[in-house]
Amino acid sequence: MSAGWVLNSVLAVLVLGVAGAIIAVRTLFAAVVGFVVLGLLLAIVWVRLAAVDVALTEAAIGSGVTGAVLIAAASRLRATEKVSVAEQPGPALRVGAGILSALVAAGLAALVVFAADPAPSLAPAAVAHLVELGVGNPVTAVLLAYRGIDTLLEKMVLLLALLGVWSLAPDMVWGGAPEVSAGAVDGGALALLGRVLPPVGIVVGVYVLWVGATDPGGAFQGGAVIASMWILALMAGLLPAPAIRARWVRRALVAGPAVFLAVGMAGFAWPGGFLSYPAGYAKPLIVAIEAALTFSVVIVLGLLAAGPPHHGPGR
Amino acid sequence: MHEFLIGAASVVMAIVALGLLRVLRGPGDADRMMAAQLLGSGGIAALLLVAAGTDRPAVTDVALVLALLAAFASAAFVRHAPGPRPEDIKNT
Amino acid sequence: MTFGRDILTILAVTAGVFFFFAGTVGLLRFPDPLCRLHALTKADNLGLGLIVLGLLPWADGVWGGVKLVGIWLLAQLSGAIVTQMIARAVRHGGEAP
Amino acid sequence: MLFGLVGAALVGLGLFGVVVHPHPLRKILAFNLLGGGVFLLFGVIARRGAAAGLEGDPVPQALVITGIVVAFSATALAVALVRRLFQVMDGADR
Repeated sequence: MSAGWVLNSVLAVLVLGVAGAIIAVRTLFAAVVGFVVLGLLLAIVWVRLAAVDVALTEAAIGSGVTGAVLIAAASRLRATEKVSVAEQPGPALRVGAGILSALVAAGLAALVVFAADPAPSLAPAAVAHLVELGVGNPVTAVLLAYRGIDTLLEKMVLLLALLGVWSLAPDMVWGGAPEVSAGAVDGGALALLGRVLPPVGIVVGVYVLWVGATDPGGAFQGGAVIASMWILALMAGLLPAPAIRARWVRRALVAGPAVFLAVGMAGFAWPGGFLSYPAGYAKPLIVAIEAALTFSVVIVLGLLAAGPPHHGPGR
Repeated sequence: MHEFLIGAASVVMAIVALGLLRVLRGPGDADRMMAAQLLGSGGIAALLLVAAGTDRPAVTDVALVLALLAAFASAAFVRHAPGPRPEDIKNT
Repeated sequence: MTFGRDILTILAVTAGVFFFFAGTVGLLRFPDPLCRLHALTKADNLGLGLIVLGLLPWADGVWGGVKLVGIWLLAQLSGAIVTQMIARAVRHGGEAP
Repeated sequence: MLFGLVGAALVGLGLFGVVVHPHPLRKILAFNLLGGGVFLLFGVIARRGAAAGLEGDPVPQALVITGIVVAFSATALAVALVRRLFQVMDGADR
């Protein structure tokens, strides 16, 4: 166990160091790179916490897609960095914020140190019905069976966020396409990456979705992997960014939640309750919902990363 | 043997973490991306070592996803790297 | 047989760790971005490759071994392309050493 | 337990950053740091809840997965807002 303890300590020191650097470093871009690095470190921490499902999510969404969005934003906002240096807070605010933050952190640390013993756990309850559901991965069971409504609402949050992003476009470009590609200025290396990686990535994404029923993986992780491949192809200019008023975009966005809702509503008629699965059909239904969700997740995540429309539909 | 593999994972992480000093020092953003790229490979190596060292093959999938997406952040960086771009001049 | 397997793993993994070390030292000590990039590629190629080699005997069946090699190839491919992209960015961005 | 303390420290650092940094993008970063700390606390709670042959309580783990996805959507929205904000401010200056 000692080697494991060493690894955990190295990881803990690294996470704290990188987090401190993100807050303390002066240039915006260094902070963003630090954030991408932190996502990678946290993915390893999640593995050490025996939460491989979460590690996959963190690697795909927390580090990968979020990192790309933030790097793009940091590069675009480079010019704004100096403007805000003038608004640096005074020493009084710094000290106050420091004391407040230290108090909050100390309180949480106390919670960790003096946690309830024995620890409360819903694990036995989660395992109890796995055989009936036919799903081997307890986290997938929680996401899509026990707490299916949370996952449904999460999809709605994603859609609302996308609507919010779209609403930020100036009126004249409403319905147009976001701007992602820059044309082939880099001499083709990006285009090569955009050609070679997506086929591999899509296979990996579908694999992650498929093993989600029994092993760590699932709709959001697989969807995020495929979405990043789509964004990569968009960045390389190999695919045109879709106009947000395109009918297929709208249909793809609602497909996942629609299937989820339809199954949920059907639950009223047959097993007798919203989002309850008829006995014996739980696994096929869960896999069907996951497949539909993955499809919508790809489109939502991709469009969220692409940002608001940039030029009008006419052009 | 398991102890050795986990220990090796710790050493790899500690070593590539030193490279993170480049993120702080720069000087250029390209140097920062290089450090992140090195930490990416180190992280993949550490995850593979942990997967073998704890007999948890599913961890390999995390390394697979990381390997796939390692290029992604760098691509976003290159796409927006500073330098004269006709469309940048037009937009800003 | 087990003994030979362990020796191979220990040797390969140790060598891999060494290349990561060399890569980091290069990244920290070399004078200009292109040299540093050169150091980085050594760690990427050989460090990860040797560690994968050392882990192959422990792989979870043939499929597990294929996955390990696949991860290495993937890292190779994207590493090579990304390195070239960063090099171009260094040249065009005019970031003087 | 060790990672629980790290999580608590991340929350503190993130909170400090949200208050102190003037640049909105830095605030977004700090807020994500805060969120990451909360997720870690959940992870430690899940690990402590190991039972019934599982190495962790799947319910908090599932909550964290949902949380990471929601955090991403919030971040994307916030980034779009900040970019639009600077566009509008640029326009007003000229």
